[in-house]
Amino acid sequence: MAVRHYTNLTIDRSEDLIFGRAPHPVTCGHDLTIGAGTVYPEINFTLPPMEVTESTMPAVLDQYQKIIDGVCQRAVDLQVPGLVVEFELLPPMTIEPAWGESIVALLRRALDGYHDKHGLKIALRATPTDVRDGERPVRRRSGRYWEAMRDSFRRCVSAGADMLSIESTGGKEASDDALLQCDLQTMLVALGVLGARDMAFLWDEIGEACKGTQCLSAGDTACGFANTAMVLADRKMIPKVFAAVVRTLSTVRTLVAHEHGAVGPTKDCAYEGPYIKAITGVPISLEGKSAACAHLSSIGNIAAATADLWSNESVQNVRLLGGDAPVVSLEQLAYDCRLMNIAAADGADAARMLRDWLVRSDAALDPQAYVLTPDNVIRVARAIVEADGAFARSRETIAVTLDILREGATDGPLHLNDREKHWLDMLQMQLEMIPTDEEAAIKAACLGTKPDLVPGAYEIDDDKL
Amino acid sequence: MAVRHYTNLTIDRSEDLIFGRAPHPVTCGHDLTIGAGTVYPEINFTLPPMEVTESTMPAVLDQYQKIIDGVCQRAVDLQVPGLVVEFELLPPMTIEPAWGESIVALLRRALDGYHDKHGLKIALRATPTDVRDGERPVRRRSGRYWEAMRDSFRRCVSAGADMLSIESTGGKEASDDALLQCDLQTMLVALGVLGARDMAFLWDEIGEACKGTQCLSAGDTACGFANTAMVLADRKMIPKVFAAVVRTLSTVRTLVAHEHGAVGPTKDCAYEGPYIKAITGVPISLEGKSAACAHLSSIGNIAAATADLWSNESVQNVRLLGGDAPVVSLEQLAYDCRLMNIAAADGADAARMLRDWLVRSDAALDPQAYVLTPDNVIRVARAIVEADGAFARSRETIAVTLDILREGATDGPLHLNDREKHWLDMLQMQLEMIPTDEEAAIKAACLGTKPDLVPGAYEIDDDKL
Amino acid sequence: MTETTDAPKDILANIAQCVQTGKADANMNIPMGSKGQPGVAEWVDQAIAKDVPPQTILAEGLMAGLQVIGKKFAANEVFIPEVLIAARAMHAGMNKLKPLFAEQDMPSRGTFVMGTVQGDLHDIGKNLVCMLLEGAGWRIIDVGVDCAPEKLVAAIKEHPDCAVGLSALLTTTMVAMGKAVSAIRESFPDKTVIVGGAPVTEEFAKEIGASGYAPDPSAAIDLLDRLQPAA
Amino acid sequence: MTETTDAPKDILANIAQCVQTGKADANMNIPMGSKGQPGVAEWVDQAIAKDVPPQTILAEGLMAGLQVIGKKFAANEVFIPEVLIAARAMHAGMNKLKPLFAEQDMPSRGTFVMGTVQGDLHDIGKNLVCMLLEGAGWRIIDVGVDCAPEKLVAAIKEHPDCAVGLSALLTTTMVAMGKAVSAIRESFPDKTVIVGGAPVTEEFAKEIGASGYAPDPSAAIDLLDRLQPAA
Ligand code: B12
Ligand code: B12
Repeated sequence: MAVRHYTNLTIDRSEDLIFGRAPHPVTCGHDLTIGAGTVYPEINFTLPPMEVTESTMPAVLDQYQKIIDGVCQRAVDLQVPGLVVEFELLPPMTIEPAWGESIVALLRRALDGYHDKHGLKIALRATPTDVRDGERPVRRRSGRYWEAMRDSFRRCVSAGADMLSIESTGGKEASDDALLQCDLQTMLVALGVLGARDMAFLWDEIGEACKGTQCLSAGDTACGFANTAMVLADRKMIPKVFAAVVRTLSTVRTLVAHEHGAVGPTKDCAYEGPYIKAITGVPISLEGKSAACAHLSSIGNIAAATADLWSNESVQNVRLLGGDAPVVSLEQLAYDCRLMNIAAADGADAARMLRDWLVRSDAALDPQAYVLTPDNVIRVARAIVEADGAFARSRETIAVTLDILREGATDGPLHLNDREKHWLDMLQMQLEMIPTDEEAAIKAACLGTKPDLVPGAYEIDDDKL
Repeated sequence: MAVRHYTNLTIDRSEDLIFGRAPHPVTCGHDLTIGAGTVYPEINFTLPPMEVTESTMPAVLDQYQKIIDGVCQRAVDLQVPGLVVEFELLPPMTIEPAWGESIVALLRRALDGYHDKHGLKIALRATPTDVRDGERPVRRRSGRYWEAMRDSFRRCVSAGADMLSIESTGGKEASDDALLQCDLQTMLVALGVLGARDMAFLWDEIGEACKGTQCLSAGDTACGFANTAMVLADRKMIPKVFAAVVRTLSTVRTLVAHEHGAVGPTKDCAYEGPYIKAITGVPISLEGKSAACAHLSSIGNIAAATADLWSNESVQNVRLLGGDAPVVSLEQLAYDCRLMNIAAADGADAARMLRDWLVRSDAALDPQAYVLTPDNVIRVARAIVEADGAFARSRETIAVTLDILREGATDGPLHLNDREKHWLDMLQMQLEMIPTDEEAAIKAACLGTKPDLVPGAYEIDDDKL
Repeated sequence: MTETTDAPKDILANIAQCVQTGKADANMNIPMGSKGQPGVAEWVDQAIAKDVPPQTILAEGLMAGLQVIGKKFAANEVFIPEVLIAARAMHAGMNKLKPLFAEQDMPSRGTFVMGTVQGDLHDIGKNLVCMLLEGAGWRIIDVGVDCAPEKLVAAIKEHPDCAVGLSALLTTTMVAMGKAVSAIRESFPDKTVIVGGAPVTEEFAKEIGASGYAPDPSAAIDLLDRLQPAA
Repeated sequence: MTETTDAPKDILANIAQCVQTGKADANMNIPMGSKGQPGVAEWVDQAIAKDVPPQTILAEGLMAGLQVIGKKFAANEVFIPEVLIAARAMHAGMNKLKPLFAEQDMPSRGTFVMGTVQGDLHDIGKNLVCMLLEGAGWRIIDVGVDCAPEKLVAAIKEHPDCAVGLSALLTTTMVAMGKAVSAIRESFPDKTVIVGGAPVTEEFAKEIGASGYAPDPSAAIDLLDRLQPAA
């Protein structure tokens, strides 16, 4: 597949980086155009405590049927201008691709019904699970788990998905420990070398699965890296400045999907989305305060500033006083979107005013929010496109992010406590110790000590470890 | 107790009716001033499925301890500028006043701790249950349930509540059926006669309980009337135009609390709050999209337009993927408030711009939202203060509300389908048939056919039925 | 309104139609302008005069009318007040039929004992379920709100063939619902007991040993048809 | 760092202190500028030379140091990387002590068998719990992720006096957690089995028959102290 190289920004002025508008909108599902001026809710949901097995599948299908009916009915009642439904497969539904397929088909039928009856503009995203680490060491490009994934891609598409996504985990064999140790060098290699190489492989496959179908090759997320860091930082287990660096760094990896054909909308939990939007111009999905049901965060408002879809990430189907949790989530998203769309209806300046409030409400309070201000997004994105190749880009991304944070904490509005400032210095030192040469950096990351890592899965010769 | 009569509006220009600012701010708890420019979250929570009995009380206390610790910790992490915690007693906690008292004391200790350790500005609202209809016919002013309530008021105050509220239900003996029948005449009598009289009695008592203490006599809500109507309308069981009329009508009843000394903040679920604010100038608590956990609604954004506290109404303590549901709610409220406060920091015009987006995002889509636009709030509030006495005010309120809805649907932006328009006409007809004389109206409402109603509880002689 | 002929079929159709519009009798002016025209009461009189069997009048006239309304309500095409008016019109017809059923009770789909559980005073939902089950032919014994288990058991003893419904609206009275089911099961192990109310779920119903759960009245009608099919 | 004297008391304090700062040995430059100064390894050597009993060195030097860090971590005063560095420094000392404990195992608070349940690959939480329990003196047998019940039972058979911990992060593997507890109970009815992970609650733990639930590692330490007090 042809690989596209981004050497310039598609959005190069921070004024133009705003919710609802992407330079390259996409159209899919029933009349849904994303990125052309309107922000739509993207609703996600998952099962309550229950097993997924052959024998529970009827009950599983029943759950999804009730959820989708509740959600779509509420969407009609609230007169949403459009809706994206995401179905994130759980591991057994990918390992047994027919199970995932049957749920996609069920959802498809429901969506068609609500479109036909109520004219609801609606589209379906399917997100198979990256189950390759079900066996360890992790082969990534072969074996029954990888075969199951490929089959799952195709079945989801043929059963009626309008967008295909994944939360891929290539490089995780090295990153889990690195996160806990705040080991920047290994994180760089995990994301900027291993992750990037795996993405190129994987997104060519996904592109193949979508080729010639109704289904968009949509986008990925570094959730398993950057959101793990975010959750750990939120629990005060690792420094927030480290989580902020992992976030921007993850852009380099996620961008590879778009170099390999992904057209958006990106995955909701990819907070690297804004950088991707600036670079590529594809529409992005994001989540913030109304995804608190799925994870707490310090970027509840700022995440909305540049979103084209606005998501709740995930909520299990439990009964709340107001109704089933997915319906409750849908309602919250719908109102959030209404506010953004009504401001945008007053013109670009008005929209920008709301955007800036969303930004300013969070930016000074947390480094993970601070790196997401439109100015900082453009600055990071520019550093990325100006460097060549994933490895060099990663190094540049870390450097510019540390600069942004230091400047923000010194002359700018960013509040960092002493422990965070200490870690900012530690990270700077770590960066300076990372070799500028890719092969040397790989060697220095001691990948040979990672028990689950198969070098060949990342095109690394054993002697280069 | 001296009764205050409102004959003028305290806020008489819709420009001045806005979130965060009330003409008469109140200060309570630990350094918390409400209505002086900042919108604070008001967090509410309730028990998951479990019994409240003597033997389960240790487990109940344990639940509240865990909830309050989770909520306060998250408030500190998110650096909220201040927080109100509401504890809404469940019936057994009011019927056994010592149980409610022990929970108030527990919460008080927790709040003090977070204030002392982290400087969190924080205050506690206690809301005993109106349990008088535990026995039927409902005596209202005597009997063991009423005595328990009086005791509960005093114990909540002495255990450390900073605000006392209630969701009182005087008049419910007549209103439940009337709601289902869409019987405007009986609703008027239930709210404007029975409800108003009961409020005068009840709020004198609450004023007594608060006199000379740290505790504010805060405010009431017509939840049992207008929110019942809202829920029924939301489920498409009664017309929305009827629910809208019941809402404005309920203002007359709730206002009586303030005539009898309540200083605010009003109760969160009182969507009549904006009218109350315009009339009296007290700060108000409201709930909208982030209260979807407690009930769905069609006023998710517009409710925020004039709020001084922003609440989730209630969520049971269940585990969501992101954490315990009360913590999730707190986070959502905190971000909503951040947005309002940052806009207000840009000045009055900026705040008004955000307010107007909140208003416009909902107003045209539902009559219950439409009656809440600042212009319509002022118009209804003015009709109320210009009439004399609860009965006359009620009639005027209905008349002006129907005018507003008709004008909105004819020349304005309000969308009403044919069934709703039909009911608008029906309600107009009903209004015209309601006697202009209070005694005649009482007679016409056939209160004698209500099995649970004790006329003496409302100062009505049996021969006047 | 259907063209007026004397054929019993048409009379039954007129009864059903009048039930739907809520026109109880000639005196009533609902729908507007219909004052003086025959309503349910008058059409039922005519049917009786034509020797239409009372069971048929009940089933194919009155019940048929209310069932149409019940379906429309389930489809959100009419509001509760419209259902209530129809129910009242049906009762006007029932009153005419009662004497014809002599001593024995009015024929019915079965008896349904319904209450809100102990500690819970919410009854709007319960009342709606009762109303629409009545429209589906069930004879309703409403035992009210705040029902101790003993009260429920006593009511069931009086109507041993009944099905039972329990309503709970508070998380803290869901436990009482469990206790009520256990108490009923002790005396009547195989009794059909269905449960509902906003916080109640299918899973919870299973957990407490209820026979089934329904989210709304029309689902309750279907559920009872499954659990306790008409004879 | 504490003033350097030769009193065994002071040597133990220095060991504890070096564990806390993560200074494993003299070669290490953590904290910055400390290269050449003695670290855990050197202080342990000194203690041994002074005939301080190895149990004392372990308990009052190494463990004491890590416990301070564990408490600081629980109070959000240090980050995980700082705990990890401390743990590594402690291990440097343990390696010196091992030969002194002759054949028998290093003394420990007890053995803890820990795994993530079947179908679940999340292990960050599990690993943290293991690490901090180790700091509290437990000997850890980590059976990894995606553990079938048989695998858990086999590990317990090897360590019959152990306590067990299970982790689950997915709503859909909570059921597997229930099955794991049942399987363990079948062979070891009274075994202490504690559970945790983001979706797990106290109530759920009761429901599946676990011995207890803890939301985080420090609560897990307390919980085990209650359920299985030190001898
Ligand atoms: C990191 C992460 C991952 C990483 C895991 C890396 C790893 N090596 O563990 C990766 C990317 C691989 C991953 C994969 C998946 N994940 Co995941 N993941 C997370 C995330 C973001 C954080 C989990 C975490 O590490 N937290 C930090 C640690 C420190 O906290 P903890 O695990 O809760 O542990 C603490 C306590 O719970 C306790 N504890 C834990 N275990 C035990 C045991 C005992 C005995 C005791 C006493 C205490 C205890 O102590 C720990 C320390 O304080 C959560 C989000 C969340 N809200 O939890 C989602 C989440 C759990 N994942 C989810 C999903 C859906 C998945 C995937 C299916 C695919 C996907 N789309 O990501 C796969 C499934 C893989 C599989 N088969 O298990 C969903 C689960 C939804 C559901 N239905 O339940 C979540 C909730 C995300 C979401 N909001 O949707 N995930
Ligand atoms: C109206 C109402 C009241 C009215 C009740 C009037 C009445 N006569 O029933 C009043 C004001 C009196 C009231 C009082 C209280 N309420 Co109330 N109330 C509500 C409200 C707003 C709507 C309930 C309702 O009538 N819905 C409309 C009907 C049609 O729906 P439904 O009841 O769900 O019934 C439908 C289905 O569930 C089903 N169904 C119902 N029962 C059954 C039975 C069977 C067998 C079947 C098959 C089906 C079925 O069919 C029905 C028709 O579709 C709810 C909010 C909500 N989200 O539910 C709160 C709510 C239930 N109340 C609440 C509370 C806290 C209270 C009070 C304690 C005090 C207070 N602060 O309001 C007291 C408690 C009194 C007591 N001891 O029970 C909380 C409960 C919280 C908790 N811990 O569980 C709620 C959820 C409000 C909230 N969000 O906080 N309440």
